[in-house]
This record gives sequence, C-alpha cells and structure tokens, in this order.
Amino acid sequence: MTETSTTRAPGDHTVGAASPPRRTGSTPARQPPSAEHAPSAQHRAVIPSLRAQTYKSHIKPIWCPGCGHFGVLAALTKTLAYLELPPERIAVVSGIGCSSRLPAYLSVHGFHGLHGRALPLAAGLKAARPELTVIAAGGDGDGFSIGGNHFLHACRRNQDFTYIVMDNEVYGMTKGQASPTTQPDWHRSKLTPHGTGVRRFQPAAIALAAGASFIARGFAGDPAGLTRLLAAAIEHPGFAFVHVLSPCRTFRAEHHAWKQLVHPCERGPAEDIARAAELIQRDDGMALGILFEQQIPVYAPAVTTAAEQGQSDAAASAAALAALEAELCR
Amino acid sequence: MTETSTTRAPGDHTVGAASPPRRTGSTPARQPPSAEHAPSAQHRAVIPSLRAQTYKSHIKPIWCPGCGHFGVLAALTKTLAYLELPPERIAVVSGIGCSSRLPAYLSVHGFHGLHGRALPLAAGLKAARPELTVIAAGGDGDGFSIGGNHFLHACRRNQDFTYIVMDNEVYGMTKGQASPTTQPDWHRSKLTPHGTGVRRFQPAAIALAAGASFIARGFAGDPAGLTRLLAAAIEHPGFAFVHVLSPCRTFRAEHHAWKQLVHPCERGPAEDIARAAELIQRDDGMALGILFEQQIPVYAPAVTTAAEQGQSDAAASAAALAALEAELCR
Amino acid sequence: MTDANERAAAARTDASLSVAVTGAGGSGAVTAGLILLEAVAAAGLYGLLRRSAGPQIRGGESAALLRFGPEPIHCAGDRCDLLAALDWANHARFADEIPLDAASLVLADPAAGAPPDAVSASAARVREAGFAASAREREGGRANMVAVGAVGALAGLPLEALLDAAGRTLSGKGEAVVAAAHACIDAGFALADPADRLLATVELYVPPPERWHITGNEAAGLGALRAGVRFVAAYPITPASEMLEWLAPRLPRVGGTLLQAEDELASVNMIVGSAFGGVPALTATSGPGLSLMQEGIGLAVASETPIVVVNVMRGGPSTGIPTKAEQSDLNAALYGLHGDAPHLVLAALDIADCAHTVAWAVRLAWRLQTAAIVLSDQSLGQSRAVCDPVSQALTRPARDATELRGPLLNSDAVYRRYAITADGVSPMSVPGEAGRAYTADGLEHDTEGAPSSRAADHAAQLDKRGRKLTVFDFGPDWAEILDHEDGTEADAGPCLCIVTFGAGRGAVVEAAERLRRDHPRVRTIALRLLAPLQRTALMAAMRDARVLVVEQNHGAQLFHYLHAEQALPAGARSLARPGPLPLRPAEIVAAATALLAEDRHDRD
Amino acid sequence: MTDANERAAAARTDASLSVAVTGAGGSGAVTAGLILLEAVAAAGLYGLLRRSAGPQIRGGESAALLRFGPEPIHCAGDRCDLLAALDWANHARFADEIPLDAASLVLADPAAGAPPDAVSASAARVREAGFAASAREREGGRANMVAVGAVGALAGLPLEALLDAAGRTLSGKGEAVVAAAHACIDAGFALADPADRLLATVELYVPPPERWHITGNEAAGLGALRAGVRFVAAYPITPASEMLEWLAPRLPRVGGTLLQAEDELASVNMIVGSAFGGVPALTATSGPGLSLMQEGIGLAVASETPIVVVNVMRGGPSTGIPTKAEQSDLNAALYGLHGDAPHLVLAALDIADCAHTVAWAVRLAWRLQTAAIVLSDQSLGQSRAVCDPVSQALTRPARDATELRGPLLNSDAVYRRYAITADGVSPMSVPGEAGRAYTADGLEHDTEGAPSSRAADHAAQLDKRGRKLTVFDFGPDWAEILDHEDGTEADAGPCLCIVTFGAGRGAVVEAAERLRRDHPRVRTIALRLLAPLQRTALMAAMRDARVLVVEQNHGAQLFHYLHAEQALPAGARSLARPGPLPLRPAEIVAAATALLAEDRHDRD
Ligand SMILES: Cc1ncc(C[n+]2csc(CCOP(=O)(O)OP(=O)(O)O)c2C)c(N)n1
Ligand SMILES: Cc1ncc(C[n+]2csc(CCOP(=O)(O)OP(=O)(O)O)c2C)c(N)n1
Ligand code: SF4
Ligand code: SF4
Ligand SMILES: [Mg+2]
Ligand SMILES: [Mg+2]
Repeated sequence: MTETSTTRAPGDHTVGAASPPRRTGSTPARQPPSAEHAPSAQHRAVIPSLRAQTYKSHIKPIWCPGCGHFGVLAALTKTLAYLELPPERIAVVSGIGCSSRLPAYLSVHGFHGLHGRALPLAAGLKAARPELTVIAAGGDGDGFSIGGNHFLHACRRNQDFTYIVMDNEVYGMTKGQASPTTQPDWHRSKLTPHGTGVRRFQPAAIALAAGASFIARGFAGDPAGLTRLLAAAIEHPGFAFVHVLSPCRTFRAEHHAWKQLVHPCERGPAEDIARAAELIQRDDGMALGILFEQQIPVYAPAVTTAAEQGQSDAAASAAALAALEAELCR
Repeated sequence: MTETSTTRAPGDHTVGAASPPRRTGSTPARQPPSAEHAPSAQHRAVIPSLRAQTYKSHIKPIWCPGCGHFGVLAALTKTLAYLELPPERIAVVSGIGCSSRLPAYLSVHGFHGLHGRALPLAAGLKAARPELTVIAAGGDGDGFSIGGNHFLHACRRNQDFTYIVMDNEVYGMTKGQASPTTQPDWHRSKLTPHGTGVRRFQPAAIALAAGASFIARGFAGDPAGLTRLLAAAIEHPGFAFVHVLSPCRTFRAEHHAWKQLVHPCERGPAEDIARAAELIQRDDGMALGILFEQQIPVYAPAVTTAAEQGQSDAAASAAALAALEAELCR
Repeated sequence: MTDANERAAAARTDASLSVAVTGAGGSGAVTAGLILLEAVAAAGLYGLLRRSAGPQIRGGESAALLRFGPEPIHCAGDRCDLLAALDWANHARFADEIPLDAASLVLADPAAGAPPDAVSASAARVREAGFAASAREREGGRANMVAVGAVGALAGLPLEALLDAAGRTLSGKGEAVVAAAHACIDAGFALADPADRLLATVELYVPPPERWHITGNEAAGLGALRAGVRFVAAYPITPASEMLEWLAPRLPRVGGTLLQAEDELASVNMIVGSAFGGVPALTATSGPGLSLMQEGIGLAVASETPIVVVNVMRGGPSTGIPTKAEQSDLNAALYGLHGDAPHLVLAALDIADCAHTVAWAVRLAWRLQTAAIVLSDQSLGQSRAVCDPVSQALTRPARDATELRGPLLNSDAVYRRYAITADGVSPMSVPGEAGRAYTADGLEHDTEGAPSSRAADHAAQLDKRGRKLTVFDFGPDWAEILDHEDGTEADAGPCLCIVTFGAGRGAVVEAAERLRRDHPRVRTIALRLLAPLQRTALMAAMRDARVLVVEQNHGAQLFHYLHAEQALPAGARSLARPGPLPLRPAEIVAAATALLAEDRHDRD
Repeated sequence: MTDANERAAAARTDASLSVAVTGAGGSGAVTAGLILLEAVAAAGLYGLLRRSAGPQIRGGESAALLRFGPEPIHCAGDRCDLLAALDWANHARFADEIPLDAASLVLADPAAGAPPDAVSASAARVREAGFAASAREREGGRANMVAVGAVGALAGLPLEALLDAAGRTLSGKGEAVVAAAHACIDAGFALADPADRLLATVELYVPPPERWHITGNEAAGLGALRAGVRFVAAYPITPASEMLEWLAPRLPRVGGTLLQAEDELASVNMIVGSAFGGVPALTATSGPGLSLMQEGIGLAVASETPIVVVNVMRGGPSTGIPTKAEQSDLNAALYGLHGDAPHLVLAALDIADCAHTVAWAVRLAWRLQTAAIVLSDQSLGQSRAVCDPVSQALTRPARDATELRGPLLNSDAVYRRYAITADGVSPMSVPGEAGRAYTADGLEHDTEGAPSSRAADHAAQLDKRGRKLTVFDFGPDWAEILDHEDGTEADAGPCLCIVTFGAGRGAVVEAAERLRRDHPRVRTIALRLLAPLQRTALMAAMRDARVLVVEQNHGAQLFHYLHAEQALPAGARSLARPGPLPLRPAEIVAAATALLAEDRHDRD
C-alpha cells in the first residue's frame, strides 16, 4: 500500500500553519466529519487509490506560463486524491475569469457558469444534491467584485461546501484592471491610471463578519501547504472559504515577491469571534493557514426524507402529493 | 433669532451616545467639515431658518400607523433643518421597500430607484455633482439582501455621502418575509416556516470590515438621538452609514420591546480598527450612537478642474477636447 | 321580478353575477369576499374572486370583487351587478374597477354618509342597508358579516351555504367569532329586500362537486410539484411571492427543498445548479426580477440546463404598478436574452391552467434541455377561483428526473455531452454518473464541452440548440382553440378569429360567446406555447379568417411578435390596452364588431 | 508582371490588398501589423487592421490582419493576398480567418518547417523567406521586422514609410530597438523578390492627409466626449473595456469623471444617478453586462432619465465567444426591458461612425429623456482603421447639459416633472434648481411624480413615453442609403436593395459595389437608428425593390424585427450568419445573385 500512503501525504510542511490533516494513519478508517461530504467507506474500498492525475482532464490550460492558478489546480487534484473522493461524486463550479477556467481542467463534474455567480450555482447544487462534494472556485474579481453579495450570503448560510478564491489582485482575464483586493495606489491599469484610491477588500475580515465558519489562506506557490488547507476545508462541515494568493504573472509581476512575504498565521479562537475579528484585522494579508474555524450546525433545508416516513422515495412523494391535491378541493 | 436656535437644537439627549453636534453655538459660524457637502455661508445667509416642515412633501405616507419609518422621516427633516441645508442642494435616493418610499415624502430632490440599487445611484450622482448633499436610504432587505454588494463597495469607496438603513428585520413591502437581519429562528414568514436557519447579517461589523469610516446606530423610537446621529453622519466627510432600528408594526409586533432593549454604545477607537472590530463583534445590535468614526481622505475621482487650468469651464473643456482630437490624427 | 330587476337581468350577458364588497382598512371586505366565494362553492357554482387595495401596506381600503355563476367564470366581466359598501373610504380609487350603471344595485350603509359622486353619477339604484347598526345590535357583530348575509340573499346564495362558508373561513378565530358572524349573516339575509333579489336562490349542492378552490399562484405551485420540481429558489416579489410561499411548506413534504435567495441573480443561478445536479428546479418572479434573471436564463440555454422561471406579470415598465396585472413582459420573455438564445416561452390561460402550463413547462424544459419562461400575471396569480380541477392526466407526475431527462445515448466511446444529434437533444448526465463527467459551459464549446471559438463548433451548437425546439412535436397543447358557432349557418360569412395569449383568454372567450349571437363563426385561439411559435398550426387555424389580436399591454407585443414570425394574415388588427384594469369582454366585442363592420363596408 | 501576379491581380476585386502576419506568442506579429498600418497611413492610403488570437490570455499565437488601399476600407474582405508566417504555431486556428487560394502568396520561413496542410491544400504560392535567419544576422534583430520589410516591399509600401512607421511605433522602446528594427526592415525589403510584387510601390504622401488612426472603441469614446458626456461608470468586459480605458485618462482632461463600478448593476445605476444630476453619462459593456443592465435601463425609461449604454457585441449567447464579433444582441437591445419600455436603439456603421453614432445617441437621449442603447461590435471596437475623421459638424460638442436638456417649460404654477405635453417631452429639472424638486420614479406616477396606480395616469404616462419617440423628427441620420449605380441604364430591371444594420454595413457596401457590375441598380440601406424604426422612410427607400436583409447572427434578428414592424415587402429574404468569422462580401454577392436569378427564373 505504498501508493496509497504516498497519495495520502498531502505534501510537506514547510510553510503555513494549517493543522496537519486530522487523520494521517495508513488505515483507511478516516471518519468523515459529516456523512454528507466524505466518500463512503464502500467507495474507498472500491477505489483504493486515486492519484492526482486521475482528476485532471486532457484540456490544456490557457493560463500564461508561471500563472499561480497552475499551483491551485495541482493542489486541488492532490487534495481530491488524498481524500480519495470518487470523481463522480465531486462537482466544481466556477464563475468567469482566468481562475474560473479551472473546472475544464478537471475530470470531475464541472460548471463554468457566469461571472460572479459561482456561489449561488453551488448553493443550489448542494441544496439539491447534499451528498455531493461541491467546490466553488474563482477569482478575486469574480468573487469579491461582482460576486460580493453572494460571498456575504454564502458565509452566512453555512451550507457544507468549499469556496476557493484565487486572488491575484487583478482582473487577469480582461487584461489587467484593478480588482477589489488591488492596492489603492496601483496605477498600472489604464482604467484607473492614478490608482483606484479605494481601500482594499479584506476577504478574511469580511468572511468573518459575515459569519463564515472556516476561513483559511493559502499560497499558490506553496502547493503542499495549500493541499493541506484544501483538505481541511473540504472536510470542514459547513461553508469553508479558502483565500489563495495566486500570482498573476502577466499583470502583477511584482507578485514574485510574495514568496518572501508569506508567513504562518495565528488562528483566531473558535469560541471568541470578537477576538478572532481583532486578529484578522491585524493580519497583513500574507499570513497562511487556517485563520478561523468553528463547528456550528451546517445549513440543512427542511426535507422530510422518505426514510423518515418509512417509505420508498417515489411512493412517499406520490402519497404526499396526493394529500396536497386533496387539500385544494372543497 | 429664537427660531433659528430652536431649529438648531437637534433634540434632547436621553438615549444614545452620539457626540453632541460639534457646533452648537448660536453663531452661525459652523465651519463645514468639507466644502463639498455643507451649505455655503451665502446660502445660509439667504435662508436663515428652515423648519423641518419645509422638507416635507404634501404626499401622505402609505406606511402603517405606528411604523418606525415615520420616526426616521421626522428625524431626517429635523436634521436637514438643523443643518440649514437648502432643499435644492439635497438629493435623497432610495431603493424599493416601505422604507424606500421616503423620498416622495420629502420636498428635496429625490430618486425612488430600483430594489437594492440606491447606493450605486447615489454614488453616480455624488461623483457627478460633488457639491450636493446626497443621502441614500432604504430598508434591510434592500440594503443587505439584494443590495449587499453595493453596501460593501460603498463602504470601501468612501465617497462623501450618507446611507440610512431602516432595519426592521423583515421585508415589509412584500408582506413579511425574513430579511438578512432576521433571527434564524423567526418562523412567522410563510416562505421560511421553520425559520431561515441562517446567521444574522451584522451590518455594523460588515461595514467596519468593508472599510466604512463612519458607522452609527439609531432608533426610530428616539427621534432626537437619531437626529443627532444623522447630523453627524451628514457632516462626516466620507461614507457615513447609519443603521436605524425601525420597527415594523405589522409584521414584527415583537419590536415594541426595542424601547427597553436599546442602550448607548461604546465607540471603537478610530486609530485601532482591530480593537473597533472586536468591540463591534461584542455589540448586541441594540447599542445606539456612533460605533466608529475615522477621518480618512474622501474618495475624489480625478478631475482636472477648469480653475486649475485658469480657464472657464466651457473653454477649458473645449480646448482639452481639441487637443484630444488632434492626438487621433497622424 | 320588478322592472328594475328585469333591467338588471338584461344588463347581464349571461347567468353569472358580479358583486363587490368595499370598505376601509380593517372593515373586513376581503373576508366577506372569501366567505361569499366559499358559499358559491358550497352551492355548486363556479366563482372568481379578485381583490383590489390601495397602496397602503396594511390597513388601507380594499375591495373584494366576486363573480360567480353556474358555468366556469372566465374573467372579471364588464360591470358590477351589486355593490355592498361598508363605507365610502377612498371609493374613487375603485370607481374604475367597479363599473356601476343604471342596472346596478348598491347597498349603502347610511352610517357611512351619502354615496360619493361617482356612484350617484352612475345612476345605479341605491338601497340603504344598515350594516353597522345591525352588527352593533349583536354581540361581537361585524358589519362585513351583515353584508355577507345581505349580498348572499340578493345574489341567490342559500343561507345555509353562507353560514357554512363563514364557519369554515373563520374557524381559526374561535367559536365566539363564528357565532357572531352567523348571527350577523342571518340578520343581513333578512335585511335584504326580497324585491331586490337579482337571482332566485339556488339549491345547496350536496355533496358539492369536486372543485378546486385555488389561486393561480397555488395552481402554478401544484403544477411544479406534479411535474417533479424538487428544488425552488425564492426571492419575494409582488405578485409572485405567494407561489413561493405556497411551495415552501409543501416541498419538504414531497422530499424537496426551498432556499430563500439573497436576490434574483442568486435564485436563477441556484436553480441552474440544482438542475445541473439532476433535480428539477424552478423559481418565480415578476418583471424586475425577470430582468435580473436574463443573464442566468441565457446560461441555462447555452449550457443546456433545464430550468423553469415563472414570471407573474404586473404593470410595467420598471417598478411600474406592482399590484396590478398586465401582459407587458412578453417581449422580455421572448427576446430578452442576449445572443441567439432560443428557449421556451409559455403562458397560463387561466387560474387552473397555471397547474397545467407550469407542469408542461417543466417537462418540456427537461425534454429539450433548455430554459422555459412561464408567463402568468397578477390577475391569475392573486385571484381565487372555484373551478374544475386540472386532471392529473394533463400533468402526470414525473417519476423522477431520469424520466424527465430521457434515456442517455450510449453509442459513443467518449461521452459527448454536447453531441450533435438529429433531434438536437444531446445526452445529459448528472453528477454521480461515473465516466460521464463534463463541464457545463456558457462559453461556446465543442461536443465534449471543451471551450471552443471555432466557427464550425459555434454554428453546430447554435444549429442544434435551435433545431431541438423546431423539430420537437409539441402536440395539441400549444393553444386552446375554441369554435363558438351557433350551428345554424356553418358557412355564412367570413370567420372571425380572435387570437390572444395567457390571461387574455378569459375576456376573449367571453367576448366570443357574445359575438356569436350576431355572427355565426367565431373562433378563439389562446396561445399557451409562445416560443417556439407553432406557426404552421396557427396559420392553419386562422385560415381565411379575419383576425383580431387581443392582449393587455401598451405596445401590442403579441401582435408584433406574430408579425415578426410572419404568422398573421394581411389585415389582422390589434386590440392592445395596458393595465391596471382587466380586459373587458365588451371592449373586445366592440373592437371585433368594428372590424367586421369595416369589412361589410368594404364589400359594399 | 508575371503570370501568377496577373492571376493575383485578377483575384482582387478592387485596388485594396489584404495581408496577414502570423506567429506564436511573443513573435511580434501584432507589432508588425501596427507598423504596417502606420506605413499605410504615411503612404496616404486607407487601412483596416484586425487581430485574431488564440484563447490564451497572453503569449498565445496571434495574427495581424491588414487590408489597405487607396479607397476607404469597409470590411475584412474575402481573402488573403499575402501571408507572412513567422512560424506555423497553431496555424489551423487561423485557417478560416486567413482564406488562402491559388492567387495568394505565402512567405514562409524555412526555419519554421513545412507549411501545414491547410496552406498546401489552398494551392497558394509559397515563397521561402528566411525571416529568422536574416534577423539573427543583425544585432538585436527580430524576425517580425524582417517580415515588415518583406511584406511592405511586396505590398507596394515605400521603404521610407515603413521605417518611419517603425520609428514611431517603437519609439517607447529606445533607440537601439528602433535601430535594429530599421536594419531588419531594410533587410526584409531587400529579401522580397521584386517579381513577386503584388502592387507597384506607391509614393510617400507628404504631408499625409489628415486621417484618423483609431479603433471603434476609441471613436465611441470620442463621440461621448464630443456630445458632452462627463461621467462614465465602468465595469470591464471584452470587447468593450478599451472604450472605458480610453476614456479613463481623458475624461478628467475635459472636467469629467470615471468611476470603476463593482458590477454592471452598479454601473448602470451610477449613470442614472449622474444623469439625474444633470451630468450626461454613459457606460459601455457587452452581452452579459447588457443582460445585467436591463433593469437599470428600464428604470431610466420609466423615470425619463437620459442614459447611454454602448454595447460592444461579441459572440453569444451567454459567455459565448468573447473575443469575436456577432450582431446577436439586437433582440436584447430592442426588446430586453420588461414592461412597455420604448427607448432608443442605435448601431454604429463603421469604426469612425462610432463617434458619430454615440454622440448622436447622447443628444437624442437627452432630447427625449430616455435610455439609448448603442450597438457596436468587436469587429468595430477592437479593429484599428486609418480613415477619414468624422466631422465635428455631425457631432457638434454640446455646450453643457442645459443645452442638451432643452428649455424648461415654465407655464405651470406647480412644477410637473412628468407633465403631459404635445411632443411627449416633459420639463426636466436637476438638483440645484430651487422650486423644481421632484422624486424621479420607476413606480408609475402622476404628472407631479407622485406614485399612482390609476389607469388614467398609467395610460397617460405610457402614451407620453411612447409618443415622444414617434413624433420626434430624427432627420436623415437614421440610415445611410447608398445607390450603387453604373449610370448606364437607370431604369433597367428591378432594384436590388440590401438592408443591414451597424457593422454589417462594410461587407454590404462592398458587395453592392461588386453587384452593380452585373446589375444596374443596387441600393444599400444601413440602419443607424433601429428604434424607433423609421418605418415610413425605410419603406419608401425600399419601394419596388427586391430586398435582402443581411446581418451577422443566427436568428435573423433584424429580419424578424423588420417584419414585426411590418416594414418589409413580401418576398424579402434573409442572409443571417453567426460569428465568429466576419461577414464576407462574396457571400452577400452570392445570396443576392441567387435571389435575382430566382426572380429571372420566375419571369421565364
Ligand atoms: C457580467 C460580466 N461582466 C463582465 C465580464 C468580463 N469579465 C470576465 S472575467 C472578468 C474578471 C476576472 O477577474 P478575476 O475573477 O479576478 O479572475 P482572474 O482572471 O484574475 O483569474 C471580467 C470582468 C463577464 N464575463 N461577465
Ligand atoms: C428586483 C426586485 N426584486 C424584488 C422586489 C420586491 N420587493 C419590493 S420591496 C422588497 C423588500 C423590501 O424590504 P426592506 O428593504 O427591508 O424594506 P421594508 O419594506 O421592510 O421597509 C422586495 C423584495 C423588487 N421590487 N425588485
Ligand atoms: S493573465 Fe494573469 S491570471 Fe490570467 S492566466 Fe495570465 S498570469 Fe494567470
Ligand atoms: S409593513 Fe411594516 S415596514 Fe411596512 S409600512 Fe407597515 S409597519 Fe412599516
Ligand atoms: Mg483576479
Ligand atoms: Mg425591512
């Protein structure tokens, strides 16, 4: 079983303070933190080892050489392999942007949706198919500019899925305009030749204020650390937000300095959001690891399952429908 | 000048920790904190005393008897009178909702726009006409549900205008559905008969995380305190967010308890946002007063004014245009 | 019958009766209407109850507008036979909605003062009726209940039915309230002057026939459940909210889920997500929400994800008149998506038909893997009817999504989600199906779903997305075609054909019933499927006829659309009138008569 | 001239020449194209430079497609005369865009290996040209500059013009780069075999004629500034971003402002706010953004706030093909608003005309207090032309907003913002005007702006908002009507009339020029004003003609629209073809010829 354990090791531990995945033993007895999003033991028995490559599609990324998004793609496929999630049980949903091209490069179910709307699409999918592992992904423009409202409400709603934002502090796809996370004095965009003059959007602080139960920051240049964070995020029961610093080689060449700037974070106390808010506000935006994690009930829309009624799905549904119909007649 | 000074007194000081308006002397020498939004001395000379009534239109509100929004209307007209703002220099812009009907009840320039879009409309107006006093207003559904993204970005952008949200924790206009500020277990809406199960939206915490430079909370049941807050908000140079607890008599009868629950707030330190974030997170949502205020540069889009060029507006513009045209020819 | 009563009877065009109860906020006019509708059902009659209210959120004046009779009630009718005014609060607001004439009877409470000018000007007979005084005489008595009794008596509803109806409607309020109501109804029944009776009292019908007691919004919700919808995303908007509110507690009962969205951008994308997951999904909205959803609907079309958006139309443009009906979102539904984005547009023809049309739309959306927009409107959505149920046969419940989706083609070694097929429908997998993963995309793509900007791929996918709608056999449900013939002279004169869509049907059918008295051949076509237009069948149905296109909007949107599709014969005419007032049969009769007269003139 | 050259000359339909330079990412094909275009201008010629690139954000293969000649260049043309391939990276991607035939000449660098099959199959003459080798011989030399020299020589561009153009284009890169480029251009010029010359070398034109060197996006920006736009809200989207980016640094120079919005919902509402404040405002977007703006545009219509939205169309539906042109947003622009919301829709006819059309749109929007949607597309917006400037007369700068807005009516004692007037235009005040405050509203309102749901108010405001568009005299600018006659037999045979809109004009005009060789009377109508359609004038212009409607989309949207308005004669035909490839004159000629042949056949 060397292969299996190799697949499991989510990389080295050089950067980032992400807690090591909770279960690293060679026994496959990892208890899924929630029945909904982890593969069943049965599935794991059938597919003992899924290597990262299995999760890649044959489509060649359109990304510029050196783009940070390659690192995210690599970390994600490693994570999925590590978690041994069967590809057919995974759906990756994105918006529009360089980063949002991600789903096409994976061999799992994917949706390349609308600019800014990955989160509601993921929310609908997860509500309808709670047993799937749902991952939403996109860029800083997609998620924090046009998609900002859905970000707020996804944090509040705490459905059990993961949101990966590849933050390169720029609109890459549309050729280099300032995004909400861009520095106010960055004046390399023709659209804002004197800089935006607007305070930066602070993803982690806003996520916390909005009620997110899992907030982490990773770095595309540290795929191993990122893999650990993504694994923790996917295993977190509830909405897990992973803010990934993902350099844009083409429009933000200065990002090459990030390698030197990143450092481990201090995690905010789960039981004291106020203190966590203070910590996150003091954060310089370069701290990697899990910034905050809290175990709270995941959002579960009210469904009277057939099982509860002791009936088959179809029969239960038909009976319920007949009862409904009757109520309309006088 | 008794009348004038009466008009100036912005009410009694029983509730709320809003700082008394900075200038309360009987001399009219109140220096506008920013040349842009205060009436010029000349205007004040011409219109020495504008009573609250002047700011009311002849249209009768459609609000239910006892609705909190009446209190906001009253406080706002008093504030405008207190500040002696000439009605023609004021524009009040709103979205859609019971609360958003406000502009029609005022005699100033108004725009009853789209659900959720008061802020961008106000932003465009203020950018185009910086000398106007612009006030955006609406409800919790309008501002925090459909309008949430604009809220985030208005806080960041810090243009010099005021945003009043009349929070009644419900969609009043559409007959009583849960809003983002509704308690997760409130189950009186037919749309969410078991409650939303979703964490409440925390307006003040989110405003702070988003970078707002002025955050206050008022209570429609305390028009005097609210008047002070509104005056401070309008005088604040930058984006001023006033969160008003404004009971919905019809769908949230339990709000009658608010009178007992409100209490003065502790103001977060301007120089330490992290500490302010902690304080705001500990806030119970019922604390009245200025929660946070910071003096930072207001957003001013780059405009080469004619004055700078030492020319008349029209001539400068025509000359600049001619130069532009020339650049297109080879 | 008195003279006046004969006049009143003559003014009625059929056996139905229109009554209105009006009053200030809190007067209970609407409750009175609901009780009368219940009584109508108990008497085995059909009924239609509309409401009108002032702009106040709560507590404003309101009117209950009830029409009923032994035959199904198609529309609001032209006039009011009987008005019971509990008071005259803001009556002017209702003057247009409650058309009084010399044949009308008004019950006015003297305590409320003299009737307003509009009433006097109408020449309607006014009878004093001391609703308030009578109520005051009874413990816990309320004037609206006295009015129920009086109206019931004059309208020929059996006392028993009224009492029974009040009992059921007020059951939640406790026995004392019911008892007081019964006392008042008794009193009111006695109060009415038998000489004023407009109809002879009908018999109580025991047991009452199996009828739906339903609003269009409820029927639409039922249609969704029948067709297998198990996920609904909701953002409230008048007049669609009640559809969502009806579904909210019922979806869980059939194993489904409703999610309240933060806005319409979210709700439309949520249903795209659910449908991608294989779970039939729907949302409901009105004009402003439809505008916000256009981008998401376009995504469903391009990615071939089946979704259904029910648009309950209100007065437009922009915020418009949220509480009133209009058919002015047709253009936005047909043409509002950017790019070439063929999709389904349907319209419900009446309240019960909301169930049929929504269920059909769900099935079609899944069969054809595209977006369906269903048009309803405030007059259907928020009005309550006692009507015949829509049979399950028409909207047979779907077993599950697999049935809706149809079989997957299995021939190819590679799974080609967007394969080019003869019928234009490609094989659609859902997550969970191993070996059939693909990336759904609004970006143009090749047959496997890989992004492509090649001309050949674009043309092939555009052709396919268009073709699937044109080659599909939609069967006979695309329209309701009725021939209103008197049977005597089958071939005399040119046939008159009145074409409408959706809620226009009611007034058109009633107008046709009247027109055939003077004109032997009248046909009505009410379009249920607007896009793709069944042009050939429609043109066949209109052949050789003089055509009048009737719709409730300002821009004659249907008329222009039919021209766009070259589906109208030369000389077709348009009757287009915006809201907020309902289409009246009389105005359609007038327009048709003018058209036919013109023809006769031409022939002279 | 050699035989082959004679063949090549015959294949050209006019005096223009089409050349392409292609290469892998970083090869500098686009820079080569820009230099060639500069040289074209210096030679006093007209030119049109398009670009095509792979899907990569940066660094993918790209092609510069240049057409130039002594007359204005209307469109991409049908074929490629001369291709200089720096390498063959992904050449297949360009095969459709660079149509080679036996008359084409290909310069291929032997270092890049054998030409791909598509090239061999075209039967084009292939000449080896050692671009890379030659560049390597020169210090800092680059193959693309060698290609500039070689192409310039064969295309008849004077060496001086090429050197001068390179100097100007590369001036920002330093003297060494310019010197190296000059050396390479010299070498390339010498490298070309004079026997292969496609055109005789033209003279350098000193001083060059006053021409614009401009893209459609820049021209649109200029038009906005000319007409007085002083506020722009921006959300980036391909292919509209450059318009916003061009405006950003220039607005402040004329005293205006640009604000980057968080999304399109914000940007459209921002411009509504600015316009309400009296400052002319505009935004630019493309399909998906237009969808998101529909609600805001509807608000402008209902509240009668003048705004302008420039929609630079790309392939649709949904995300579609963002980098390529299509005319498929016509429906969304015409009909996309919910409710009855009449507004202005215009389309720019060519690159320079973007200035004219946008300026006119701004003036009309203010004159008529409504929303104007201006359609441009990627082929105009992102292509660069050397063309005649649009005279200031056509787009005379507005003095200020007061001029745009027109005089306020002063008759009424009460200020009635929404007064009913004969021309449908009500008096509009702006903040700052004492005594003229009102609340602008998307909710239906009375003449003072107070909310109203009364039928009479609704009808009056709907009528007014419709009337102002129909009674206004739009003058002659609604279309460009050209008669392509050979002058010999003025009245022979039926007139052929080709109708198109916007960017369709280029290929249509060129097709007409060719058609008149065989057919004496050809008229082209390019619609600049689409809504309100100038139906009477249009029908007069088409009278007695055989009509062909040409557009670049799948659904024949213009064709259907003209039918909707009953503006087309019987037998009108449609040529509708989606993107991404540009409309070709030859396909229009073919369709027109087939139509005319059919007619002849009918007459036999
Ligand atoms: C509604 C809409 N508006 C605008 C666009 C244009 N657009 C495409 S991607 C993008 C920005 C992407 O930036 P980001 O999300 O940060 O991704 P990146 O390319 O930087 O990875 C924009 C504005 C669009 N596709 N749709
Ligand atoms: C795009 C759009 N969606 C939905 C609506 C319906 N709508 C009108 S007001 C409203 C909620 C208002 O709630 P809130 O802002 O809290 O104001 P309140 O009535 O409580 O004062 C909604 C959902 C609308 N007008 N437009
Ligand atoms: S533009 Fe930037 S974000 Fe986009 S692919 Fe290139 S490097 Fe990556
Ligand atoms: S419904 Fe509530 S918010 Fe609306 S007017 Fe009535 S009390 Fe006020
Ligand atoms: Mg980015
Ligand atoms: Mg509210």
